Amino acid sequence: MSKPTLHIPAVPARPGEAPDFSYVHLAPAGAALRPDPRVPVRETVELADSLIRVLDEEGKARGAWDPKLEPSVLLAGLQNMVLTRVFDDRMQRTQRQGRITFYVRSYGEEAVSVAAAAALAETDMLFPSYRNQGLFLARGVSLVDLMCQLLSNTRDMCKGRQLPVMYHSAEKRVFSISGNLATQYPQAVGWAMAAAIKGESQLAAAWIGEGSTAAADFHHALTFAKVYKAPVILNVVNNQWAISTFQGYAGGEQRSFAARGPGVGIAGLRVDGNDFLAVYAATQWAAERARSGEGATLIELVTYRAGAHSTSDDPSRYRPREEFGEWPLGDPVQRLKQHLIQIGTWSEAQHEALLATVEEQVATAWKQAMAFGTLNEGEKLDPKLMFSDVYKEMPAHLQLQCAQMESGI
Amino acid sequence: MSKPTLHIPAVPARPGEAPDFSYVHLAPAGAALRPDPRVPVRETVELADSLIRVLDEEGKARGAWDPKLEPSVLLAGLQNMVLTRVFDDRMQRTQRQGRITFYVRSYGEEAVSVAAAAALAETDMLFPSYRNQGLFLARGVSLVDLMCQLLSNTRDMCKGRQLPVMYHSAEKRVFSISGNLATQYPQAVGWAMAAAIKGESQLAAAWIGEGSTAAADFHHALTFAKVYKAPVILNVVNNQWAISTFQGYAGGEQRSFAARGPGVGIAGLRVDGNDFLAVYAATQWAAERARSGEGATLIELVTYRAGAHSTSDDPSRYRPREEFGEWPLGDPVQRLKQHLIQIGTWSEAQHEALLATVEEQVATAWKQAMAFGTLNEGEKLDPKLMFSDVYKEMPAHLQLQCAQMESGI
Amino acid sequence: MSVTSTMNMVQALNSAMDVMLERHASVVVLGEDVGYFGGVFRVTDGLQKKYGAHRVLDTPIAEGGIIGAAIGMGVNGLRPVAEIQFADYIYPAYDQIVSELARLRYRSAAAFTAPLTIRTPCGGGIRGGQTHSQSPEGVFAHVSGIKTVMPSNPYDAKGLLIAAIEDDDPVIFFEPKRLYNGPFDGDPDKPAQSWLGHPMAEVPQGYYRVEIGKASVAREGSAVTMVSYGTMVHVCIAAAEAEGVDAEVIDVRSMMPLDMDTIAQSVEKTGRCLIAHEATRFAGFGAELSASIQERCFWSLEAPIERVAGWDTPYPHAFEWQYFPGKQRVQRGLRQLLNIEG
Amino acid sequence: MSVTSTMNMVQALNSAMDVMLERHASVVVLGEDVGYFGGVFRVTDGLQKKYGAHRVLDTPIAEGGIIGAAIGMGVNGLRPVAEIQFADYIYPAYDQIVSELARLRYRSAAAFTAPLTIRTPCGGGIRGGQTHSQSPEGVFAHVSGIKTVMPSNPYDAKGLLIAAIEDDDPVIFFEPKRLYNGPFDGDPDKPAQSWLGHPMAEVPQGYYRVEIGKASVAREGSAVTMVSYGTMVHVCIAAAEAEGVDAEVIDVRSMMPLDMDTIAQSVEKTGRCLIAHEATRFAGFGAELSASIQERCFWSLEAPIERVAGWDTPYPHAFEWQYFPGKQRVQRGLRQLLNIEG
Ligand SMILES: Cc1ncc(C[n+]2csc(CCOP(=O)(O)OP(=O)(O)O)c2C)c(N)n1
Ligand SMILES: Cc1ncc(C[n+]2csc(CCOP(=O)(O)OP(=O)(O)O)c2C)c(N)n1
Ligand SMILES: [Mg+2]
Ligand SMILES: [Mg+2]
Repeated sequence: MSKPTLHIPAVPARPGEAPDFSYVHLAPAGAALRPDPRVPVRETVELADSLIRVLDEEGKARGAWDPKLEPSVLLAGLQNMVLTRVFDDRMQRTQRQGRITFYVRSYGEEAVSVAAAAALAETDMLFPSYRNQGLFLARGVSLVDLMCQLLSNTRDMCKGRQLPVMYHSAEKRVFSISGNLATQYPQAVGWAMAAAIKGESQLAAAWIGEGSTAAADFHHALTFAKVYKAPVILNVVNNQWAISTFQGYAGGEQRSFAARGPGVGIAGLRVDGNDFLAVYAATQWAAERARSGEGATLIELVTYRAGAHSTSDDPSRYRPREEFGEWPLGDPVQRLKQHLIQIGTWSEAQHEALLATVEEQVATAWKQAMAFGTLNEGEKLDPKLMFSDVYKEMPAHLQLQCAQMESGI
Repeated sequence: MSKPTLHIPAVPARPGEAPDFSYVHLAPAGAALRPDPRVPVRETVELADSLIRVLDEEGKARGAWDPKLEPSVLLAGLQNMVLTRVFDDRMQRTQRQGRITFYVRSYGEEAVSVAAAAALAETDMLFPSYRNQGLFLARGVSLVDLMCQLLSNTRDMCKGRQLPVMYHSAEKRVFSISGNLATQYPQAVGWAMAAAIKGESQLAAAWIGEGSTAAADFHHALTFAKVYKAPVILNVVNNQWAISTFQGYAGGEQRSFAARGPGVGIAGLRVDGNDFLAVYAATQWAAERARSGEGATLIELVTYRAGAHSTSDDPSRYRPREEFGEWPLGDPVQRLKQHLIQIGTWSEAQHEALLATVEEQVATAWKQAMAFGTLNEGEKLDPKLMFSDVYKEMPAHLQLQCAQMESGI
Repeated sequence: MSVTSTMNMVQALNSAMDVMLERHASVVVLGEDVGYFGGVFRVTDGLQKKYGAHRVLDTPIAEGGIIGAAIGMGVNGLRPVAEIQFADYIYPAYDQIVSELARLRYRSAAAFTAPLTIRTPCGGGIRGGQTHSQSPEGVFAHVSGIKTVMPSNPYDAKGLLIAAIEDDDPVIFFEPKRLYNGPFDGDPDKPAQSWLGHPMAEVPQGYYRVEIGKASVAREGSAVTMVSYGTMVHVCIAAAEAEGVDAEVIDVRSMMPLDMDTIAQSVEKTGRCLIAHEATRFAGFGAELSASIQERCFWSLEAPIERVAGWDTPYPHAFEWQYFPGKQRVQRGLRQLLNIEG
Repeated sequence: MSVTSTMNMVQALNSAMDVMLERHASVVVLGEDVGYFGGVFRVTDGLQKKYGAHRVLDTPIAEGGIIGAAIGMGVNGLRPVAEIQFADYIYPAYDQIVSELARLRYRSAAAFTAPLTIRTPCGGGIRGGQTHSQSPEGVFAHVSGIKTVMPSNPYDAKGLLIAAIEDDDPVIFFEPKRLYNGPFDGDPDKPAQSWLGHPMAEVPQGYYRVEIGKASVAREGSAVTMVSYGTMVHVCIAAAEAEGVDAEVIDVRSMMPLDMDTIAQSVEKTGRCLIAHEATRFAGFGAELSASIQERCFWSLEAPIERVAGWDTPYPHAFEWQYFPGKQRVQRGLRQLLNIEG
């Protein structure tokens, strides 16, 4: 009998090796069945292991999961994805120039956030990770507000307390991003439980990366969502990498992340995360399920982290440079663009024009944001802000420390 | 569309109501298929949702899961289960008499521990919960040693530091029981990982209650076991209750606990936990799987907590008194006894004799244990023991505190 | 103030939740075994029957999940009162408490907040062994953004719990379980006392608050100041009386915010200070008390500040009474402080 | 002692693990991104390539799982060195550390033990914001059964890490990340210094130990004692020099066990004491230092013991340098202590 040896998850390709995505099994677009959103959990076991896709290679929408969206909705989606990408590229450059201390792009994953935001109601509460800027942009949070946070300047929504990208928007119902992975997951479930307790019909939706599914809070969220049938959508963004760690180290070998849903008794869907229509349709299905009282859905969004983990990271140390070019699910922006051209509501020329406008829009916003100062230049936030909001009222010992700071102690 | 309301898990019957086990779906004995222990995880999905049973109503062994054991093995199993029950009853009485401060019985769940211990190799490492005393007894830890721990007396293996029932046995390879639920689960996985790293063929096996599957460490254990294919057997003892909390509050509605295994990518088996042969066979299957390098198995053992949670608990406050009588899976001792009589190696008379011998054996051991003192009477442990084993060598501040204690400060 | 009745601490805490569930639809209670069963210490007894399973929730056994979910409920407008069955089991929730609950208001510049109360029984004296006896207040008091409270009697327990539930900041509410059914002066051999007849067991049936952040003077005196909280307040009083020392005993009640004015006033008056708590001594909360007191009262101190605390070991089952910082140990501390021989 | 070479703290720590992986087949290294990648701070760089994926393991992102599994490995005869990527992320493992790792030897009367070393970068000064800058040593020092260590230079870092790996008790090993690449005196405007030329950067290439539980005198002096550890040791020295004070600077190095003899000797000599750490002040480890010093040296103290620490707020991104207890703040503390005006 072969002795057990420690299994080391396989990593398809390391620097210098050729990219290898043979582990990604593609179902053809339109192949997946679409059951009624109220089906028993067991009937989603199949879906949790397959891959829901709508857009085919020519950009045609196929099958039961085609949400049949108005061109205007598709166009808005394309615009928001383009906006997200242009914003990311520009902010990354400003980081390189030393204007901001840190940045995280969502390059290659824009559909995950933008399509979900489009499919949900404005009153639904969103619990993002640090790679869901698309949610803020799709919900219409102003570029200047986001940039001021990145700059920790006088208009910073976080009053200088948070690392760049840790946004929030109470007005647009997007929760405060935490630097601690997965903590928002059970919070989203609790938020949804409260909605159910109050008899309100809003949902909560949360996002984490596939690497973060190993965290305790992933389990807490699934358990509580299952037990109380909480009206929540739990999204796992499987972009294949967690900094340098391949998804196999989170348990992605053989078994999908979506399968953990049916495993504990909530619905599970596995979706082409670079297919705007598929993400929209899956979110819509899960929302309908939750609103009809059938509880939570775990949605795995299969995508690829096309860029570095963050501006502190250098992926060429642990994976082949050219991987994204080979990624079988392509580029979400290109694929939706292709679809729009395919159905005749879009053209290369219009796309060029859109890019130009958005570049302009972002550049203008940046100028406005810079006018409110940066971390190191211009007008600055009052350091006394360091002591407020620790508690609702400032306790005596903080008043004293604040005074000491002012007097230079 | 019906608004979502908070789902409250159903509890079949509360005090005053008639017991209702209609939620327990019984597969007939022998019905379950027995795949090769090396099958891919997916092929255990069915088994994780059904119920592996060997002993039928007449006590006949049926089907592919019959481990075909020597009568001697069965007899030893019966003896150990009877010993466990008699020991439990006696210790519970001593608690009522105020001899020991606390006790936890495993009444009705004896097969879960005893059959598993019988199916594993003596060199395999066991990580029990506080309700697995059967493991210690089946491994041959002496009654007197266990009783001295319960008495916190001069021979207490824990040197007076632990609550009663928090045993351990390095010699017999049973790990130290923790008062904190589920913590032993990832530890067992780490132990198994170490065995694999060292190229040794011992397995680890761990037990927790179904209520404890909600704990973070359950998830940690499954994730690490999956990722590294650790040679470990993860047992969930589903005795329907977690103190006053019905198993539905741990997520037991609709979906089995065993199903969480395949959900994350490890094999899952759901077993009649009151069927000695079924528990033995499932453990044997999982051990063979692990030793052949195929990794972990999650085994759900369906049983019923026939007694109170502990001597601090009064179950009549939250469930009907007569539930155990109605429990569809019966009494593990009775069922193995019936089987032994059925195959002609046992008789009522012999059973009576066995009971008498074991009662005698336990009574004698108790006298011996009491001779080493009790918490409040006779010879006592040296309180200086309070300060040792906090660290390997006693640091200065503890030497000082120890001296202060002695000088009565 | 409404009519009073005699309550033990369990009844007083139960009454506080009852009053608040009644007053505010936003108040919910959740935890392990708190619903149908009413809690392993019966503190939530009857509340689910009265307010329903949607407002008094039994939860899965996952402290981290309980607090994580409760934070989300708080963000969505509820005022959750979460019970952690024993303080020894709060650590799985430590990350949600420290990284999330304590930080949310700050990091979001008050755009999001979670007004949570976390109730948990602490302390020894019931033969619970090392996993049912701990006093972890110190590892919470150090965390900016949460308040930590520990009452020593039924009246304070109810008033402080109501104040905690109404507080818009998160509060960790420690309940010295040895005081649930009666005051305890640290002598295990005496028959257990009940709260009956104790002045602080006369508790208004209705709504009232005891302000969080104010210490109380449990006993007036001028020879020495004894600073303590929870069970040890009673031990200090007993020790002072046994020793015949005119001690002023201060019940801190709230560790964060800490009422240094009341403490300093007393120490400046007496010139001597003994600090007593049940938690382990090293880097425990007594260290902060000692450091702050010597910073503020250095010039009035006539002797070193004395700490009497649990030994720096786990809480051992068999040696509970050698471990517990009982009357004798506090008396020795007093003698030390007053440099009385013997 | 073997030949030395100049190392920064990252190289020194890497060398410590290299030496121990080489010497003992039982030593394994595990953590998030520590394997193929070599760690986000490169501290485990090259170790997996040299010792294989079975001894230098990349793990899932679950700090509680990492420590839980590492405990099991320790019980099965290995000596795991676990990395927690940032000290800010150690809280999900708090239960396994406090309830299990710290208690196992005690509760099993030494039948089972887990000789674990937990490495984790702590402290600010790199614009990491509130979730990449914390110094949580205080909430570990309070826990009986574990040792807590923090080096301030490459030589100590390697020697202490080797001692920690060989220690049969669990050790939490805090690495002040701001010191990885060079000493730091607290002045962010100066160009970053490297370890080059620093005496403590001359590190033996081979095996050596620095005993855990012994403080070191980083600077001798007679006017005042400055007690500190980690990054703040360098800030204290700089402040003393800037202020022209003949200060004795003591590098605690190990919080638990704490070398009170070395500290007390110095305070009895100088009569004045300033304690400095980066962690938040309230109920931080400085409180224990202050309380213990005051207990032992009360009669030789000529002024109140002074604490200089991080403010009691989260570590704010934009106000990092107003938050960090830098040279100016330490200098003011010195003046206060020596009652110098201005
Ligand atoms: C509790 C915790 N542990 C570790 C980290 C450090 N960390 C930040 S991002 C990251 C990887 C997360 O990967 P994944 O969840 O897949 O999300 P992705 O970055 O791919 O979007 C890690 C380990 C953290 N922020 N929080
Ligand atoms: C972390 C933790 N939380 C809570 C408790 C209190 N507690 C002790 S046993 C128990 C119920 C456990 O139920 P289950 O896991 O089903 O095991 P069973 O008692 O049924 O064998 C609880 C909540 C604990 N010991 N540890
Ligand atoms: Mg990822
Ligand atoms: Mg149970």
